Amino acid sequence: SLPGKPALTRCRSPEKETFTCWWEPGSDGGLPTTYALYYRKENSETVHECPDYRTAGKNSCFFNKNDTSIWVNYNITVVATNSLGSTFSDPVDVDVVYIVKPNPPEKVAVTVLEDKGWPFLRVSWEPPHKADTRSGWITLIYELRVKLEKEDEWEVHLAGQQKMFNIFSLRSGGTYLIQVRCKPDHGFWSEWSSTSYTEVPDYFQRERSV
Amino acid sequence: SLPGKPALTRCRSPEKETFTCWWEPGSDGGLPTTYALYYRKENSETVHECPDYRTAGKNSCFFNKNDTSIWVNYNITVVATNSLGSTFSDPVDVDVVYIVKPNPPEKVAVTVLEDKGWPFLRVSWEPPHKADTRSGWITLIYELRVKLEKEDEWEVHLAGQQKMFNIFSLRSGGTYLIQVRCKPDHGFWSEWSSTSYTEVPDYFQRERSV
Amino acid sequence: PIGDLLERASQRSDRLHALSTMLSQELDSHFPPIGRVIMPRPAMCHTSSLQTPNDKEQALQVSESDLLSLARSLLQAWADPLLLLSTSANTLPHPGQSRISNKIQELREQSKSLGDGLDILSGKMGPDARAVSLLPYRGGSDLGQDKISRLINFNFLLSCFRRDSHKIDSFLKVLSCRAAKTNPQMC
Repeated sequence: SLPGKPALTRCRSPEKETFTCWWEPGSDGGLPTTYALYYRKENSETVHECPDYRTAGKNSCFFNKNDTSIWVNYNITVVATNSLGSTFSDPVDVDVVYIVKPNPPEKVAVTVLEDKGWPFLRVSWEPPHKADTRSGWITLIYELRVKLEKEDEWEVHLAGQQKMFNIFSLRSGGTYLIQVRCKPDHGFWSEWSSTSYTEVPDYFQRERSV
Repeated sequence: SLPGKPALTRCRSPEKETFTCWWEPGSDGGLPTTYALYYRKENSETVHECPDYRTAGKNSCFFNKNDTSIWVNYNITVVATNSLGSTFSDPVDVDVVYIVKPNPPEKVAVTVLEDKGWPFLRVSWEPPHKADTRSGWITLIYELRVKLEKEDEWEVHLAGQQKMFNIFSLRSGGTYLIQVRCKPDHGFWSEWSSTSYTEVPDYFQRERSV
Repeated sequence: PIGDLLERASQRSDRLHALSTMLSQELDSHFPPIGRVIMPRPAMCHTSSLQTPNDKEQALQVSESDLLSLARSLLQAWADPLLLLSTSANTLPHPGQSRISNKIQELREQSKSLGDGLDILSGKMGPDARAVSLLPYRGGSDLGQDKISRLINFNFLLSCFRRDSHKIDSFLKVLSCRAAKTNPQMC
């Protein structure tokens, strides 16, 4: 039968300079099916085909710097084709500025400090280097999560625009895992950064045994 | 002897509408010495004398709105004169757009708020009143710093263009000092604002005694 | 919405001017500050014939379409000279030559992207905004034969771009704030 209807599932840009879209194929109708992505820019009638199906892997289309414009909407459609014919996805309108999902924060550092005999963790990080926060134009907000190695539950803290955060609610000594992520004002949370580990000595036993 | 060679040491504009230059007198050669500032605008041969030696105090020249043009180089020289003759400073080229250093932010207000039982500070401020940010003539980004009264280390946070910032990383109860400064998109950081003090109750003791 | 596009445009123009400032500082770093000869300005900038406001009062009286037209005219006037700067950067007698080359390349990319945006914006802001004054660059296809004149002319051309990119940035920020009814907090 004709191929099932494909669906454009996601488009993301890491830094408003390039972007990638992914699609979900429909049923293949039992016949060899090929997929193509077509797009038209706002107030232009010219239809273009995806410039690069490979860079971002299977069922994806990558738009490099020259193909990416932050000034116009992209009207995007995916087409599934087999020997019996073609089936079109619903078209999706994409504005690159609103699909930004930055890379995770970098240089996450954790130090154990003490305040009136109590340990706390000072976590600091840097924005992803590609995000142009120098000028103060793009504002990123951050979130961090911490948990003891042997536990399952993460404790999440919103850090606003800060690039450092103190965690006081330490329950006991042990190995703590810390991750940080970020989000631009219009956009999506990044993935969590790689995990930072830190050892907190056992203050608490000593406190109670005294 | 002839007066020593004066030097134009600094020119600054607080809001890209007026500007002031200061000079350093050379040795006075043991004779009563007077100083004068002359300037010539790019592509004009007419030499003008400083319009106002008083407003900005000793060894200074103030250019009000009518005397100030931007995107035009001012070629400025200071002349020291005593009974034996005159000595000229090296000429300096100044374009007002590159010498903007705003006054500090104003009306800095700090309130202690609570998020899931933990205190945080909400700091808000206004741009320096002389800087016309509303029309877009000057665009400011802000930075704030906070520290506990008894400590030396300031914690610095970049706040971008916003005029409000939440500080989550409070260490413990006590008196916190907060200052804010600003920088135009292309210019110099202002001085820090006067210090705002705020008391944070001792949440932390209550937490541990449970 | 125009306000949105203007905000993006002024972010790009901010970046463009910041880049030109970094480039000027990179270039200056080579000239010993003590004996720094005040760089001769061999001529007037090729865009100086364009009448632009010279202070806040004048600038705030210019209409939206004229502000955009000024910004577009200045930006388009730099297409050829930026290409010249780019080709000359490869053989610039300066220790920071390769960094300068890369930054000029980024300058051209940012300039092109901003130009695309202003073209689209002018389409949405009426015929007056589409008017562009032609400011041809008549400085020839190279910056001179000997090392010193090449450095001087490179530095002069860059100082002109730095000033014009500041003008473009200022005009777009004034425009952006006028249109910022949607985001008053930013102005």
